[in-house]
Amino acid sequence: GCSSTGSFNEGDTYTVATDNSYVPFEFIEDGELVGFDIELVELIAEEANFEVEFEQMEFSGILAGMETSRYDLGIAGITITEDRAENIDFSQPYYEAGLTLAVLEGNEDIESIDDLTESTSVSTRSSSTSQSYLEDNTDADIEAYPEITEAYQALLQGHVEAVLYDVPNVEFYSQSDANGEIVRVGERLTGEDYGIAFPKDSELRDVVDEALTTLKENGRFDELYEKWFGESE
Amino acid sequence: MLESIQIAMPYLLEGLKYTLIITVVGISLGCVIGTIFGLMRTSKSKILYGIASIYIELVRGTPMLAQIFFLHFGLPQLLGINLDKMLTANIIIALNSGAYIAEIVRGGIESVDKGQMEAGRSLGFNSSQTMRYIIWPQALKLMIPPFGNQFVISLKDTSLLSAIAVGELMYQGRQVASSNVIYFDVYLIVCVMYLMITIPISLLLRRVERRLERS
Amino acid sequence: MLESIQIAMPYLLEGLKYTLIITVVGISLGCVIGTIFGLMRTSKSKILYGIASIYIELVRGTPMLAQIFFLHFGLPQLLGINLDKMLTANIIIALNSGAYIAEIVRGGIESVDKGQMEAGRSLGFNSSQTMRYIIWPQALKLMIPPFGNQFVISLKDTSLLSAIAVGELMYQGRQVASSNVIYFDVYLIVCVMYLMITIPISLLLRRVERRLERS
Amino acid sequence: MTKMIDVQNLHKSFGPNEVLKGITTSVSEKEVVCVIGPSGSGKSTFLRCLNVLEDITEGDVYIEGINLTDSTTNINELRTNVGMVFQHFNLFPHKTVLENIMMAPHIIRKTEKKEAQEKARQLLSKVGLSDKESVYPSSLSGGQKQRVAIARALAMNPKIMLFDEPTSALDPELVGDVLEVMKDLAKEGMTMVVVTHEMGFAKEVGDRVFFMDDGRIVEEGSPTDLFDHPKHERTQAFLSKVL
Amino acid sequence: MTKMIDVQNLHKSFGPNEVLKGITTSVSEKEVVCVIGPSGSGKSTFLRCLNVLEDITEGDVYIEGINLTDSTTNINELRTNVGMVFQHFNLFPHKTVLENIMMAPHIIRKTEKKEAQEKARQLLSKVGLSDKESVYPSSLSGGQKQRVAIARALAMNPKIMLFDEPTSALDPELVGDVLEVMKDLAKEGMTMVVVTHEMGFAKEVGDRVFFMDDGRIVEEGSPTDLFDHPKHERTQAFLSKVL
Ligand SMILES: Nc1ncnc2c1ncn2[C@@H]1O[C@H](COP(=O)(O)OP(=O)(O)OP(=O)(O)O)[C@@H](O)[C@H]1O
Ligand SMILES: Nc1ncnc2c1ncn2[C@@H]1O[C@H](COP(=O)(O)OP(=O)(O)OP(=O)(O)O)[C@@H](O)[C@H]1O
Ligand SMILES: NC(=O)CC[C@H](N)C(=O)O
Ligand SMILES: [Mg+2]
Ligand SMILES: [Mg+2]
Repeated sequence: GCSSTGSFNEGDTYTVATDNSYVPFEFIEDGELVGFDIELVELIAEEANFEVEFEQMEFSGILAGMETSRYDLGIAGITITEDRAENIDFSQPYYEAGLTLAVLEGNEDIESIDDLTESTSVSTRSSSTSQSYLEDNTDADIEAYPEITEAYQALLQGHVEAVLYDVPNVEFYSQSDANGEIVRVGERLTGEDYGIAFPKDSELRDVVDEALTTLKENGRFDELYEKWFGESE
Repeated sequence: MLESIQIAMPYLLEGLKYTLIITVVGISLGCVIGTIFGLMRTSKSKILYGIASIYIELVRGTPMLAQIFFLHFGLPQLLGINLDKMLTANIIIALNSGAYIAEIVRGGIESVDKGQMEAGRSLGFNSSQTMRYIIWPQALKLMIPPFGNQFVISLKDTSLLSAIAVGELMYQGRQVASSNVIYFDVYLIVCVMYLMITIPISLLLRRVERRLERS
Repeated sequence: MLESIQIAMPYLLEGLKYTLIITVVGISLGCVIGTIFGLMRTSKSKILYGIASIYIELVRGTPMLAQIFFLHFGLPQLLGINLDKMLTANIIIALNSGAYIAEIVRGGIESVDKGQMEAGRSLGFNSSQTMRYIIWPQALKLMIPPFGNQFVISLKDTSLLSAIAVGELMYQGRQVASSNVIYFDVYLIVCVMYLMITIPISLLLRRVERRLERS
Repeated sequence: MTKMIDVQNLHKSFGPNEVLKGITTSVSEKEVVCVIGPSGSGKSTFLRCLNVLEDITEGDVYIEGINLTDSTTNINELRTNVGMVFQHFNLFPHKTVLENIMMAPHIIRKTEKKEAQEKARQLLSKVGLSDKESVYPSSLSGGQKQRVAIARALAMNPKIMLFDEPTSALDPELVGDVLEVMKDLAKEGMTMVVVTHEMGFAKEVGDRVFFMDDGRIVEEGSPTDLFDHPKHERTQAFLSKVL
Repeated sequence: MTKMIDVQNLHKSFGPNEVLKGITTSVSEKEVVCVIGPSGSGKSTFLRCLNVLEDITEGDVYIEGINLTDSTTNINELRTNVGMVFQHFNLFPHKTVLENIMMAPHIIRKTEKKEAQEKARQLLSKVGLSDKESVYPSSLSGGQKQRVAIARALAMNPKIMLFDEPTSALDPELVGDVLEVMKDLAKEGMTMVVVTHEMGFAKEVGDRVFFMDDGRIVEEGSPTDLFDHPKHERTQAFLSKVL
């Protein structure tokens, strides 16, 4: 059972809110939910001696689920931001990402974020840091889709001229599903540290944080990192 | 297309199962709610009538998607309780079908010829006996076509639950379509799967309606 | 709550504007479509009847959300053409309201007493004159209540367009709610805003209906 | 003669519209009263008040000495003593002919099913429809429906029968059978109040005729008196149009 | 005498159900024919075939020598020569009384509005309803409605008038006015076919009476012959019930 009070007991099962269309962190392959985040949480659970149960949902639902204490923890490449930290607790960072712009192969009009004008439409995902970035730093017309894959699809089909999203995801997606039809342009914008999310004042956070430290120290974290991303920098 | 079917079918069938479960459970509860509130809407008591009217207007006046988000994200924020997703799903379908079924019940009862009530009362039946033995059986028959229609509507309505990741047919379709980048094929298959349930129902209804008209 | 209103209102009002525009444009097109297909459904020609029936069954047998995804993601994938989002929005509302309005039109025409057609024909009106001068004006009157009802339904249906980021009321609500973490307040305000349009319409309809019943 | 029905200063309004404007009269046991009068004069309303199908606005109605307007009177009980036959039959379409007739005794009086059936069959044979017991009302002609409706009302052994234009929805050649059944009833001594346009029936069977106009009984008398020597000019005007 | 209506071996089926089983007869100019017979015998269907409101299954119907079943015949044109009055009036509820009457001449014959109005007013005064020209049908009594319906049919100057039980939906005291209007029409020399249960009218006004049963004209003759000395046993049986 999931304890809504945020207390921790060894051996209990905790519900993990996650995404399922965010390569390579959590996505579906051959019907299974797989990805770096998924394996990381499983490692942590093993280390800290608790069980996990995944629930897949829209990204905005994960954040809302944390804010309303609906789930025990959330992992979905969630960027740690000051705004979010007001309503959500985070573990220590476990991955450093950043945002990048992507356009269709052959588009020469947009080469950097500065080329986005009022008349450019850019798609991204609802409630993501990319959406806030676009709102705060550009005048572009933003289309925020519930799923990032739908945002890419909007680009592929010409509904929009660009997508703004997290670097690792753009790179993986453009190579895999988009067959190279989508390309990154411009430099990496802002740093993005991913953390595991918890409802405010959850006891689970310290437990997970501690396990994460252990995994980083004993090398199992690096092993996992290399499996998914190659040599760590 | 064949390949798409191969990839998508297992998920879609799983989704269909949930779609059907939620529809059937939701609409069964909706029948109970609808019967109660529908009877209240035919009641002479202004209070009962008023309560039923408020319920019906609130539900029918707001988009189901807004209700879903309100129930799933809004209420927990205020009350601190979280409803299970499947429970939310059933409540949403029950509340909505209930409001429409209430109007179907009211309509059915009001469509029974006034003379039936008078004939019953003049024989000495009291008003609840007249309702039970004379009005209700006839109203029930008139309610079959709109009820079938409501079943189709509720079935389609479950698709909105994909917004809160209830694993029904539409949700599975969205997931498969986007994770395999086969939008055309998958959404076509999804539509066909819905049609495979809705069309037979509506053909059946047409026949029932024609039979009712003749009698 | 006051603070929430302050934060959310500018966005929600912007959304409401789109909601109203899409509803009005969509349902206006829907009236044209509905009248044509509704007349086809009363036609003696099996072909016209058949075409209209297929359109109506397809639209009414599939969830609008599936249609939206099919039109927005599916068709472009196959055909390589892609529709402007607002155009998609209007097409979706027009196609759906059109199918329902077609049934309203058919129902309206069929509800006019058969004797009216006979009286017209026996005076020497040809069939299109009888339709135009005698049946249609009466049918139109009978169509007002279900049409008003359809307006409310279409208005609520626009909320589904939030799934493809059309900036109507529901979309704005979802954005504001999640970016400011005020789910309860925002979804409540969104519901109230819908109710502020739908309730007056349904009250008005109730009055029109009662007037029609009396006459 | 006992007064079966006694009406004292009966008023009935629908909202601001006064439809019965003070009716005082009585009907004795075994008497057959026919009520005639122009459309809208309140004939149906008068009849319906005798059975409390309409609430009484003012005045008193006594059935066998029991005051209908008394709040302690059990109206449902009382109605079982007063049978009513409507212009449009109002048979229960979801029940067979036999079920239509046995339903009230079975459910209200808790008569055993068998006994109720037997009684229903007797009544069906009385109205000449024994062969129709298991068909549904929709397959009967108008005249047959009305005879079943009469049998249904008789199943509760009422002491009074009220008829509201029982033949005016019937094709002319079907009227006779229904009137025949009603004449038999009258002969058996049933107390009857019949709203009707069938002057022939009124003359032959009626003990008394009421002429109603504008919510009042304008004139009453024996059929011969009233039809052949109407005193009131409104009666004369009406009869001149109808006869 | 010219034959206004000539019917040759008229058959009419609804699906497998043959309703008219071969009718051969004719109606002369200025003749008034009354059609009687039991319910379901095909009286309405016969009348409706004369106006092609029902497609004719077999046989021929000539109106003023023009064959209705001929595909070159302009049915709409022809219908303007044949007025029809229905049991349930079928007035146009969304038009005032005057508009009901002037509509057909104005739209079909393109008569000037003023002229059509004038004609309509004349007809209204003929049926005794001049004061009702600007009210809507819903506020008329049944008898008034039927008189407006007659005026409406007359507005096209038809040479033949068909009546389908014009008084059977009326309260008894309202029947007289309508029959009066019809008698006037007959006196003016209108060719009329009237399905009716009003035997008094048939006797007084009818030149000939048809008795229909089971889709055939079983017997025809002058009212006195047919009513007083019916030859056919089915006619006798019917009349014994109705008279
Ligand atoms: N439920 C009602 N509500 C309002 N007015 C009513 C109601 N029932 C009857 N009336 C009015 O009461 C008056 C008398 O009606 P009632 O039916 O008693 O007349 P009637 O003599 O039976 O006429 P008819 O011969 O047409 O049946 C009419 O003016 C009618 O409009
Ligand atoms: N449109 C129709 N479709 C099928 N059957 C019909 C139709 N119209 C009439 N009938 C049948 O044709 C037969 C004759 O009907 P019709 O209306 O001509 O009789 P009628 O003599 O006018 O009877 P009534 O006195 O009851 O008006 C009836 O059995 C009727 O059921
Ligand atoms: N799962 C995701 O789409 C991650 C989005 C992004 N890193 C954010 O936190 O906003
Ligand atoms: Mg009456
Ligand atoms: Mg007829």
